[in-house]
Parts: sequence; C-alpha cells; structure tokens
Amino acid sequence: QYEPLLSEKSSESVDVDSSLPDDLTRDELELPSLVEPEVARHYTRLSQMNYGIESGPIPLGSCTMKYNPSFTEDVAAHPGNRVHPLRADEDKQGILHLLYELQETLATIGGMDAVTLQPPAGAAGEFTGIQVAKAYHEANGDDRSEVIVPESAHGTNFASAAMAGYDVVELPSNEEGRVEVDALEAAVSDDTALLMLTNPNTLGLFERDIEAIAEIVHDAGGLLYYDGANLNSLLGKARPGDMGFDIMHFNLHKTFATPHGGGGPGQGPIGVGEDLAPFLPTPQVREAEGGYETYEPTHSIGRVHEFMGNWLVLVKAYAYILRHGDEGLENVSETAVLNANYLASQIEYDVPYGPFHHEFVASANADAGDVAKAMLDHGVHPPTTKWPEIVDEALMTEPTETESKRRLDDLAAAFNAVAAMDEESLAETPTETTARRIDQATAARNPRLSWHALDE
Amino acid sequence: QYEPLLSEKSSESVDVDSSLPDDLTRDELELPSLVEPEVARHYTRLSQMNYGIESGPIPLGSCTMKYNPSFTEDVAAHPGNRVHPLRADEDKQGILHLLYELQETLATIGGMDAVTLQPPAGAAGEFTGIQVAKAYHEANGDDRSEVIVPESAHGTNFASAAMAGYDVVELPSNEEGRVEVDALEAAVSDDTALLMLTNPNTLGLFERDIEAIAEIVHDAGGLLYYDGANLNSLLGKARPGDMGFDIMHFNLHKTFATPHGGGGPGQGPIGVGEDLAPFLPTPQVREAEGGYETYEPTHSIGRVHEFMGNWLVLVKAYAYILRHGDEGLENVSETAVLNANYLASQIEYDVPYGPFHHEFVASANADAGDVAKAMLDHGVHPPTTKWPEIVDEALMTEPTETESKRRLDDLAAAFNAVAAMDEESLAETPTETTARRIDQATAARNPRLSWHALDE
Amino acid sequence: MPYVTHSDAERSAMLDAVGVSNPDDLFDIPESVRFDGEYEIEARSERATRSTVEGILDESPDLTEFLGGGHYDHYVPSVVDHLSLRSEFLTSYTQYQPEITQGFLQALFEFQSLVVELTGLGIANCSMYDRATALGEAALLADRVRATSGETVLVPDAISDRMRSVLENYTDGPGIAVDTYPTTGGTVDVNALAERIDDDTSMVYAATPNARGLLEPDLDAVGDLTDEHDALFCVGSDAVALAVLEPPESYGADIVVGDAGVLGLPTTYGMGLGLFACREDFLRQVPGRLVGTSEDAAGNRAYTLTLQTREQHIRRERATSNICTNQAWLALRAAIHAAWLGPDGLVDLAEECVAGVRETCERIDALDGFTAPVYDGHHFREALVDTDAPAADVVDHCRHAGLALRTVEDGDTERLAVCVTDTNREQVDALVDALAGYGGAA
Amino acid sequence: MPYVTHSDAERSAMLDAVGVSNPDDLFDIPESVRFDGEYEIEARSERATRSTVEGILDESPDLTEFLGGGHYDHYVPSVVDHLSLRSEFLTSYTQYQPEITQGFLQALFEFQSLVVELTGLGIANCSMYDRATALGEAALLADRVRATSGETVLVPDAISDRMRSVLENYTDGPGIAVDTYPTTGGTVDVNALAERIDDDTSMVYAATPNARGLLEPDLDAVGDLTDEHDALFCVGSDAVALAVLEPPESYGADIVVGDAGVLGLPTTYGMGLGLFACREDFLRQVPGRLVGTSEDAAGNRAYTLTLQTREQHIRRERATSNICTNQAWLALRAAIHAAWLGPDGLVDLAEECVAGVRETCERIDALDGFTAPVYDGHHFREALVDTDAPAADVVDHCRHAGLALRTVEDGDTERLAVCVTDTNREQVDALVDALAGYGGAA
Repeated sequence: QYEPLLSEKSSESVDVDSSLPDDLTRDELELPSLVEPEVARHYTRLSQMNYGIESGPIPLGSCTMKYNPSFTEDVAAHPGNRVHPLRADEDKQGILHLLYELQETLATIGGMDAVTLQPPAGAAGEFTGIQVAKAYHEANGDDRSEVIVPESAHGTNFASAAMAGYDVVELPSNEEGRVEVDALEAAVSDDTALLMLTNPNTLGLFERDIEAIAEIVHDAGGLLYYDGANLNSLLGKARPGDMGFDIMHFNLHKTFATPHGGGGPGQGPIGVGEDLAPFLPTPQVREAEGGYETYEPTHSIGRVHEFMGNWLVLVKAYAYILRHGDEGLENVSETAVLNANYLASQIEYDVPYGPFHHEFVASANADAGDVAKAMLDHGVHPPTTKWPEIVDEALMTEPTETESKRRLDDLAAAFNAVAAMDEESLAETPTETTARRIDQATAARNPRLSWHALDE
Repeated sequence: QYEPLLSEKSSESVDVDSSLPDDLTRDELELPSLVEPEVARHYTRLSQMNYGIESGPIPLGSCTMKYNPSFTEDVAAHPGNRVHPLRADEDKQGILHLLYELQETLATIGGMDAVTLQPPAGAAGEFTGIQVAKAYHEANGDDRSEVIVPESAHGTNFASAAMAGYDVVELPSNEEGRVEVDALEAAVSDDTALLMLTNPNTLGLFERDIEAIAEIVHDAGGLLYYDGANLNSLLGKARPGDMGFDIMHFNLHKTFATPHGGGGPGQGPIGVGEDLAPFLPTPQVREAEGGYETYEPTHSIGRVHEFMGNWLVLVKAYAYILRHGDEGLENVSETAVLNANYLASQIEYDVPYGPFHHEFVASANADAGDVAKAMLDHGVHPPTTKWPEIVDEALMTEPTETESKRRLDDLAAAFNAVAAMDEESLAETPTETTARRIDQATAARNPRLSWHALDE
Repeated sequence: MPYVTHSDAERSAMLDAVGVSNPDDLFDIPESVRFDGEYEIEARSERATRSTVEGILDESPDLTEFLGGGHYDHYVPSVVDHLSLRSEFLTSYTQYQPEITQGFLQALFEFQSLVVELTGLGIANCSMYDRATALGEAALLADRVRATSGETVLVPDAISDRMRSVLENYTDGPGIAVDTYPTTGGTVDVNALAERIDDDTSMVYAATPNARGLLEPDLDAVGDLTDEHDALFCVGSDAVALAVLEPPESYGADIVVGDAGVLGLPTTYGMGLGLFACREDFLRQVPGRLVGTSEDAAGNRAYTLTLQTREQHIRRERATSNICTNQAWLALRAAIHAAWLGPDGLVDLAEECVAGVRETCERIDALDGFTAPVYDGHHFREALVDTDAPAADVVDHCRHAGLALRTVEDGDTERLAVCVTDTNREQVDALVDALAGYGGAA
Repeated sequence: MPYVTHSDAERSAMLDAVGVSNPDDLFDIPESVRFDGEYEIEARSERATRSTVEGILDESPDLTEFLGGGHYDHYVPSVVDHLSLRSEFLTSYTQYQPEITQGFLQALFEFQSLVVELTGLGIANCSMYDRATALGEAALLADRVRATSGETVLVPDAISDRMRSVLENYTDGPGIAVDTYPTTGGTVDVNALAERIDDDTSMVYAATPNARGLLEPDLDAVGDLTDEHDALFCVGSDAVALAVLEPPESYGADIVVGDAGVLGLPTTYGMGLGLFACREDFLRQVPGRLVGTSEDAAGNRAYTLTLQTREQHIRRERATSNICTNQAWLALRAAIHAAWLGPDGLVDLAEECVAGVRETCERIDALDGFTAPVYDGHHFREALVDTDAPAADVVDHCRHAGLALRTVEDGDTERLAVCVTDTNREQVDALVDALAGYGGAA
C-alpha cells in the first residue's frame, strides 16, 4: 500500500573528496541513491496516491480549483522563457513585452491605473499592497496604525496586516453576512490605514453597500483594499476600481487557472489607483522607443521578491487570458456562478446566506470535518470546512466553471449520501482512500519532520 | 470501478451542414461530445487502469520491456522533427543527416554492409528482408520456394515467410534446445531461399553451431536471416554479420528502448551484406557534396511503407545509442544477462535449458496462464506464457538490464509465492487487479468490437 | 552507466548467486564469433545527447509547408501530448494481460468505435502501420475471402508511386497482379473502369479525397460495378474527411483503408496510423488486433484483445497478417484528439479542409500564369495547379520565400500541388504573394 | 467557449433548477458598480494563443548567459519535467485532505529531509518563495524567538540591493533595523563584525558562497560571535553548494536560508524556491508549512501537514507568517532532481561549480587587461573580474559575440561578474575568445 521513502529504498553515504580545502567541506553526504528507472517509479507511484483536478472536482471554497488548460504548460516550456533576469533590458524584450501587456491587461480587468506583477503569491500581494498603502500614508505625513478586516476575511488578511506592523481591527458581519455599515462607521478613525475586503465575500455575497463603505473609509482618510481571491466571479461584470477600491491583488493561480501545484507557486500582482502608483515595487515596465524598458517608480517601496516572482505563472495566466478573450472571461464568471447556484439547489444541506455568487457556504448537520472525510469515500474532494465561522459547521463550496452538469450531479449525490449518514458512521470514514483517517494530534504532539527523525 | 465509455458520458449527433454538395456528404455524425476537462479526466482515469514500465517490471520474454529514458521523448518533441517527407533533399538535411548516421551506426552494430531504416516494425522488417532475399535470388535466376524456420521461432517468422509467398519448413530443436545441425542438413535443398534464426534463440541459448549452420545454408545457395528480437544480449559481444548472417532486422523499440506504447509504434530496420544492398527499399541516404542525399538502390524492391516508417522511433533510438556509447551498450547486454541469470537462480521453478543469456524459460508446475494471473496479484507483470512450446507450461522471462536487484528480488518473491499455491487458488486469481479474470471465450464467441455493438 | 547501475555490493551478490566472477563469463559465445572491436560510439550525458541530436535536426530549415501528398498536418491540441505521454500508456506493452491494461484496451475500443462511426462498416481494427500497408492488407484480405480465384487488384492510374510500390510488395507473395484503371477529369472514369473490371478482379481501390485532392463524385457506381463482379470495393480516405463525407459503407465499400494519423499526429516525416475497417462477415479474416468486450469474474464489463487466433503468434504461417507491433499509441492519440474535437469540432476541421483549398485556388487562379484547380470538382486539403512556367521553377521561386511546395507528374504534365490545412492557412497570403511575384518576374 | 461548455439542454435544466432565465440574473451587483464596458481582449484558438505568446517570448535574443547573481542555471534532467507535470501533482491543492494526497505529502517530507541533510539543522519547512523572502522570514523569526529586545539585523556590505530591499520590506513592520558589517578581501571581516555586533543585534546574516561568489572561510568565528551576543546566526547558501560545504549547523548556524531552486528549476527569469531550515527548538516559530508523519486508522504510516496552528488560516494576525500559497511544486521538482543525482551526482555537480569558475578565472587572468578573480579564495560558480577597460564596455563587447555578462558595483569599482555552471561551461572558450579579442581591440 505504502510506498517506502527514497531513503528506505536505497541510501548511500559518499565521502566528499573535494578540491576545496577540508575546513570548508563536509566529510560525507548521505542521501538516497537510485537509478533513473527507480526514481521514475517512485514518483509515478506517489502521483498515483494524489488527487488533482484531473482526478475529479475540488470544490474548495475560496481556493478556485478549476481545470488548468494543458496548453499553458507548453507555452511555459517554450525556450523563450529561459531568460536570466539580470540581462540588460534590450536583451530581454520578449519578457518585458509580456510583462507590459499583462500589467496593462490586469489593470483593465481590475479597473486600476497601475499594476505590479512582482508579488509571488496572493498573501505576498496583500503584504505588498499594505506596504504601498503605508508608504503612501507616510509620504502624506499621515501616521496610521490600524487595518480593518471583516471577521469572515481570509486569514492572510489578518496576518499580512500584522506583518506590516499594523494593529488589526476585526469587523463583525451583520445578520445578512455582510459588512455592517454602522459598525464600520464606528471602527474607522484617523488611525485607519486600510480596510481590506473581498467582494463577493467569503460567503459568496456581494457587498451591496460597497459604495457607502468606500465613502466611509475614504472620508476617514483610509484606503480600500480588494482581496482578489474571488475576482473570478466578477469577470466581465464588475471591476474593483469602479467600486472605489484603491489597491487590489490578483490571485493569478485562482482567477486565471494556473495549476496550484500542491500548494504553489502562484502569483499575486497588485493593482493600484493613480495616486499610489509611484509607490509600487521596482522594477516596473513601460513602453520605450522601439520596445520596452524597466524603471523604478519615484517612491517605490523597493522589492518584495528578489526578481519578478514566479515568471512561469505570469506566462500561463497571460496565455489563459488571451485564449478566453472578453467573451470567454465573462463566461467564466457566469458559469462559475450558475454552477454554484445549481449545486446548492441540489444538495440537502442548508445554505443560510444568499444570494451567493461563485461559492456558497452550507451548514453541515454534523461535524463538517467528518462530512469532508465521508465525501472522500465518494471519490470526490470535499469543500473547505469549518470556515468561515459565521456558519455553523461550514461547508464552503466553490465548484468553479469547469465542472460539467454531470459532475455537479455526482457531487450533489456525494453531499446527499453523506448527509444521510449518522455521526458514528461518519467518524469511521474514510475507508476507500489511500490512507484511512490520519491521527493529527500525534503528528503535532510528536513532530517527525524528516527521515532523520524517523530513526529516533 | 469502471470508467464509462466516452459515448456513455456524452454523445451528440450533429447535422452535417457542409459547403459540399449533399450527395457527397453524410447527413449526421454521432460522436462523444465532451469539454476538455472531461476529456482530460477520462484519459487520466484510463491511464490509471494501465500498467507500464514505470509501474513496475514487465519481464516478458522476447519483448524486451526495459525502462525508456524520458529525455528521448523531449528529443522527439523538438521542432526539428516537424519536417514533411516530400521536402526536397536540400530542405531536410537534418533528417537525412540523422538517417545516415543511424544507418551507419546500425550497420556497425550488426556487422552489416548496408541498412534500410524504412520497415515500420520488426515483422515488417522480416517481410522486407525476405522480399530482399527473394529479389536477390530472382536476380540470380534462382527460383527458390522454401524458408526454413526453427520450431521455437517467433510466430512472425512463419507469417512473414508465408506472406512473401514461401512455403515454411519447420525445423525441430535438438535436446539441448538448439538447431539440430543434422536436421538442418536434411532440410536444406535447392529450394531453400532462407533460414531464419534468432540468436540467442527464444530459450535464451546461443546457437553455438552458428558457423556450421551458416555454411550449410550458404552451401545450399540459401541465405541466413537474423531475427533481431534478442540483439540486446549481444551488444558489444557479437555481431550477426560476423556469424555469417546475410540479412537481419533490428527491433529498435526492443534493443534501443523506445517505449512500446501499448503495442506500437516500433521500427524494424534491416541490415544486409554487400551483395544484397542493391535490393534494399528506396530511398536510401548517402553522403553527398556538402550534405546528404536520397537515392534509389539499383535493384530496389521499392517501398514497404509510404514514407520512412515511424520517424520518431528512429530519433529516439539514435538518441539512446548516443547516450550509451560503446561502454554503455556493452553494459546493457552484460547487465541484461546477469539479471536474467540472477533472477533464475532465485526462483523455485525449474529452468530446463541453459546456459541462457538475457532471458530464460522456466517450466511452471501448473497452468502457466494461471501462474501469470496469480503473479498479477503481487503487483508485477508476469512473463510470457506457454511459449516456446518446447518447454512445458513455459514462463519465458526477460527481466532486462534496467531492473535493480531489489526489483529482481521482489519478482523472485512473486514467482515463489505463486509456486507455492495450489491449482484451485491459482484459478481464482487475480483479485487485486482493476478487472478480475476476464472471460476470453465469450469475447471471441460473441465479438462486440465497438460501442455500436454494445447497443445490440 | 545510465539506467543500469547496480551498486558494487549488489553486483557481487548477484554474481555470487549465479556463480561467476564476471558477467562476461555468462556469455556462451564461441570465441570465433566474438566481437572484439568497438563500435566507436562515444557515450555522452543526457544534456550533450540532447544537444547533439537537436543540433542535427536543426540542420533542416524552418519552412512553411504546402506539401500534403499523403502526410497532412493539423493542429494537435496540447491535451493529446499531455495525456498520451502518461507513462502508464506510453511505456505499456500489448494488452496480453487485460486485467492490468483495461485503460489502454478501453481507449483502443473507443478508437475502433470512432472508425466504425466514420466508415459505417461493422468492424475496425485497432491500427495498421500506415495507409499504404493498410491497402496492402486489404488486397490480401480480398484474396483470402473471395470465392473465385480472380487475382487482380485495380487501382486508379493517378495513385502515387509510393502507395503502389507498397501495395506491390504486399501482393507479390500470393502473386496478385496490380493494374490500373483510368481517371478522367481528375476522378474515376466509371465507364473505363467498367471496361476494365472483370471476374478476375479481386478488388477495386478508389480514394476520396483522391491523389489529386478531389472528392470522388461517383463512388456508388464503383460500388455497383464491384458488386456485379464479386470484387471487393476498397475505399481510401482519412479520419478527418470521413467526418463530412458519405460513409463508404453506404455506397458499397467492403473495406475502408486510409490514414487516421490526420488526428493526433502532426507532421513527423511521414509517420502514419493506418485505418482499417471492413464488413462484419470478414471478421475472422481481419489483419491486426481487435479489442472486444467481455465480463470479468465479478461480472463487470471488461475489455480484452480478442480473436487472437487470427494472429501470427498463434496461427503462424496461416495468420491473417504478420503484423505484431502496431501503432497502438497513435490510435490512442487519434482517439484523444477526436474526443477533444467532438463531432462539431471534427466537422469544422473537415470543412476547413474544404474551404482552405477552395479559397486558395480561387486566389491563385486570379493570378496571371496560373490555373487552379486544374480539375473541376470539390477538393479536400489539396489541389493541382497549372503553371505557365515550369512547375519546378515555381517551386524554386517559392522556396526562396520560405515556402515548400512540390510538383506532381500528372499524366504527361508536371504540375504544382498545393495543400492547405488549418496550420498553414494563415500563410496562404505569403504563398499568393510569392506566386504573384513569380508571375511578375516571369 | 473553452473549458466551460454546457450543452443548451444542460444549461436550461440548471437555470430551471435555480429559477432564473439567465446566469446574469444571479449576479447581485448594484447597477451603479456594474462594468458595462469591454476589456477589449480578443479570444483566440489554442493554436493562435500559443503562437501569439511564443512570438512575444521570441523577441528576446538567444544568448549564452554568464550572469548568476542569485539565479543560477543547472541542467535539469528530463525526468523532472515528466514526473512533476503528472497532473495528480501539478493540479492538486494544498494537502488539507491528507488521506487523498499522501503522494505529494511524502514528496514534501522527502524534500524537508533533503534540506535537513544538507544543512545539518533539525527542521526544514517545505518551501518559501525565494531566498530573499526566506531571509526576511528569518529576520522575523529571530525577532520572535530572541529573549531580549535587540532589533538590528546585520548583513554584509556586499549583499545585493535586491536581497536587501526585500529584507527591509519584511523588517519594516516590526521596526527591525537592517545594518551592514564590512567585508575585507571579499569575505566577512570578522574583526570588524566583532566591533559592530552588540546585544541589540538580533541576527547576523552571512552567505556562502557570498555575493562575490566566494566561499566564506571563517564562519565558525561568526558563529562564536553570535553566540556571545545571543544573536541568531543565519547562513545563506544553496542546495548544490551545501552538498560539499561543511553543514552550517556544525559552525553554529541557527537558521539556513537560500535557494533550493538550483535543483529542479532552470533559468526562468528569476523564479526561486526558498529554502528554510532552523534549530529544532524554533519549531513552533517556523514560517510556512511543515509535513510530518503520523499513523492512519489502520495503523499505517501516513503523512500530514502538521503544526498548522502556526499558520495564518488558523492563527490569523498571530501567525508565524502570512504565507499561504508557497512553492510546493518546485520543492517536488528539487526533490526529484536530487533523487536523480543521488549523493554522488550532487557532489559532482557542486565540484563542477568549483572547477568551472576556477578554470575560467585562470584563463581570463592569463589575458592582457584582466585580473581574475579579484579576490583570493575559493569561488563557487561565480567570481568578480577586474578589467583595465571600463567593465561596461567589456560587457557590450561580449554581447556582440552573443554572450551576456553583467557588471557589479563592488565598493567604488565597477567590475565584471562571471558565472560558470555545467550549462555554459562549454561556452567558456567563446567567452575567453571574446575577452581576448577585446584586449586586442583595446
């Protein structure tokens, strides 16, 4: 059943007989030693013990796990990607051209004035955006210490704000699952640097009061930050810039379907309004005589990655956007929203908040974690569980636009089969998976994080 | 468990509304209609129900299922392969250069004077070689009607000879499992066009009397044909041309590791001695001023494939050969022979004939087909069964050089576990596979060969 | 040593187990036939091997091809590569152990089903080497199944030398004669064929699109003629054209051969995927492998190679063919490509093969010094063009613009051939410009 | 519409089920913020998209690069692509459901083990974005774990502006100062550092190889200094260099950061794979994800993400880092590359990084007008070169020979930097020729 570790298959300790002096070098190096056929079999086997989007749906709310068109991998494999970042501008015109086009395209999609592509992930985008906001306030001689975050926001919003040195002010949701405008009025002050929102929010609900919210924040001298995790539901329909957002990040790997790779890499470009553009990271790209050039914005915060983040993700996202075009992108959001609403209509769990867009949060009639494990036995990946906490035993579900009706029906059948189970049976799941239920407590209590620790 | 057919997932009948006149066109076309994500999942799932060399060993005697270095696929994907065969010679110099180098390299490895790369498979190589021999005899005014084939030869030898219009004379093996020289003397005559041999033969035994055999055949005016299926055991050690063979084919997909692709494509170049070179298929490639050119041999038999067979197999085989070099190729044969001998030494089945080289034929103590099915339950692919018939309930086993000692030990354990089973238990296997034992008789008695037939 | 390393300890243990001190001792080869020389091939790293081979391949210039003539280029979607290269498919063997190869068997079954749908015939095998060898096998099948002893196969006079040569090698063994029948106006001359066919005719072959790129208008008449003479009617076509053409079964085809590699296989120096379908009553005479359905011991649907008693490994010299290694992986690729296109996409692709050459001919015909197409009728992908100047000179001229074309001996005339598909259609402008430039220069 | 097609019938059924007539009706967006414009992006086919994007990329010339400076090129064997691109890996999510993601978890566990072996430290996480952000996270960790309130991070004066800028963004929030300490003769000036370090120092960073390509000879002295001042010692290195270098733990490193993307990742415009290892007692302060072992309900070994209470999705503003999406797939690739090399291959690759730059410097030094390396000592992959002519002119000259080099501000001097690895070593001849030619021309 279980594949032995590489180190259990064949480990070799080699003497390091270096041309360097002894005092610089190690005596020996002990690592697995396998021939190529065995390496190939090891990872082939491991892959077979893993579930990806080509195995079936992954309706993880907030994560946007859609089908990743395989041609984008071919584009990423094109030799023209093999360019070193320290080439002179005139020697990397292909790269700069693509960066420029993608900058401009994202600015259009977000309704923003300027975009930096540098942040290597969504959370890095948040951090970058907050640093830009901070630099902007500081440049205005404005000393602000707080970032306001709704309680249902992504954990990264809180963490990024704290990392940038801000105090986090948590904003409760109202009964409808949205930002409570009165509470926001009470929360804003001269200390408010930023309000961070995702829209639709993590319940899938559009913040209908967004214009009032923007006005409140702006009147207090704060800025409005858009978390792009849910942008896929707005394509062709609405733009954060038009709603009053000053800063936003894009999760290219969510909205524009580059594969998640078991956790990454992604890429989290940020877009900003005109006033904030001078503070963006360096380098930016602009048109120049006969081509493109890099430049440093006048008040740049510097860098958030040594180079330009995950270049290949940029390439794939750009290819994805070109492939779809206006009509295709609007179809993405329409179908994502239709699929979520259809799926919700077919399941027997209660969905307390609506009208939702591309995702919904159902409430399990049992422990949501157990429900998820039971769903595994139906050959599907379960939704995000127990979050946002505003819904009891939350099943946060985002089927995405690339699931067919047939798959949605299968998913609904899995939900409903599990809904009919009693708690005892739920607790015994999963039984059809590579591993049965895994003991998390022991893993944390007695952490063994490398093969060295297994010998102990 | 079972993946529905594409046609069961979604089938659509479209009206064919062509710009062509109605009397040329069909009214409708009914085929599966799925979006790309579902196509990807369908074939991903099917692949997971299939066992390849990266799943584990495939010790099929005579088939030479070795690890296929993945870099050869990258070479095959290089844009320089996308050349049309009807380009003028000067516009396809890259192709001709490679063809020329491979021709020459194979000639050296086989000890032959000229090589054609055209035959698209081993059996096509046999047929081509026999046609060349026939043309040669005819050109000499020599009317010969028989091809002699040892009883343990590959079925293709018989079939190819018959296809070329020859009567097949079957030659019995002697007690040692080799060609009986006396019987050969008795069999040859003025009618003998060709003796076809593989060496080592299908028992893995080297035909030690090969020189005497060659003399007998040549004295009778016949030609000697080498079936290259077992050439992998002679690399660096012996050459068919040096043994007196006049014609040979190479199974590039066996000896030089291009993947078998579930049955093909392969490629079966043939090598011949000087006298036979004028009869080879057209075109051949030769050096010319500043490059390479194609030409038609003076007495060419014409073509055996519309173009040059399976070009990509040629490219992969050439890359494989260059990667290995002399030393690597000799190591292939040495390790293949060592692995076969080691594996045989570890299993409890009797191996009646020896000394064998890269493959051996064990005798099962039960129905060899049942033994094979039982081995499936150990996660390995079984050997070739019930052939050659000279061994009772044959288990024809060729582990190849790319299996590690650990894998050979696992294989031996599978053999031995099955050897300990009784017939009743054997008959109930396999139970751990995607499908249980499949009813072959029904498949043949009531053939349903397309989804159309399933509706009936 | 790549791919083949045992550690010293493992190697020793293995040598001990077999009782020799050196692997060379295991070789039971008489000294007199030992090879003691060297091939003089230098080993190199994976990286160096790639750069060596790719360097050789790069010696061919990058040209836009309008070549056709039996090998056609269509865009192959990325999923075909990504899925077919999965090692479970790519590195698997023929499905002699169906219990662990259900996936490939199902894909081949689906390929067969695709061919059945396209041809209208009852059965299809799961690949031949290419369209030429498939035609050869058809002739052999006709020879086997035909009641009377007629031994002539009739092919159109315009058949390419390449196709004919392969066919003649196949028919050489049983002594079948290959003879031609006339075409007129570019297509089958039915009256002439009626003159030519007799009870000695075992099979008549006609292709649509034919070697001149024309769709044959009167194949039902050919079907009637073959019926009358108890000859088999073998139609040549391909998997894209058949998506829109009348299914050959409907006008009397007994066998359909052709290229299925127009799906799944881009230009690769002539690699093919032979398509072979025939009437159900020839089932036991079909060459090549067949996948059928059955049940497993648990009662579930299962796929398996079937009717293997036709094949060489069992029937030996009485087999229906000597084929063993086939083109299975390419059949998988064609099946994936077809699934990706769906019926709509397949029809659209076929229509592009009609529209592209039509439009190109119109544009060329408008140029001084060119007549396109030479023959009236409906073309598919390719057509012949008459040139006032020698056709070879026109080819040379276009070559300087980076465009590869070819000439064809059409009867006594050397003509230009032009092939247009989805992958070079955007370059038709360049072609027309180059031809116009030649007209001006001439 | 690519990837998103429902048939009309399915779409109708779905709309009926949700009770609207058009998907647009499901959008609960006030009219005032509706976007009624167009992006003006034209959709195109898969084929056209490929040719558009590849056409843009092809606008960069094909150059032989000797650039280095934080992004290094090694040959990545083919198996890395073939295995890592398997869709089960490539398209999977973070392993929040470990029961169906054992394969990726095991690969990440093996990656962590590799880093532990290379660094000698007790724990390693399963990736950071790149070496610069890993350094930033190290500074934050030092700030969290340090008993006293010292708030200065010391970095060498030769650190690149890029690394320093990223670090400063990370340290900005908690108000940690970033200050430099001197290098002399190209490497850490231990005496000067001893002067500079004080109890306000929370962390000292030193890299080996350092920004000038030199291997630091006295890191044990740095380890002693940090010990004395209760500062953390953070060593920068990479996964290839560490194969031969003394494990940092042995001379007192508390944290090792650097690039593991030197394995598995070729030149890709600066994509990185941040390596992060530290002492076991910092376990609960580690940023990023950790994979550990446990057992499943059947008692079998199983892998799982663990200690997630450190992470942002649980701990929110008190998390050890804001990182969520990481570089998992690149860690998989690095692990495959390392497994393919084995210990022998990894050591050989590292030795080539020593020999290549050494030999190149010797050859350049022999040319008139060049001194190489500028600093005595042992180099790894790259070195600085002094030029009689302005370094920028030399770079321009080489560029005309198709060779890309760069200049470095080294103190007050602009110098040439040269990076040699396995992938450009064969082109060192061309480099030396170009430099010799410049000497001649100058």
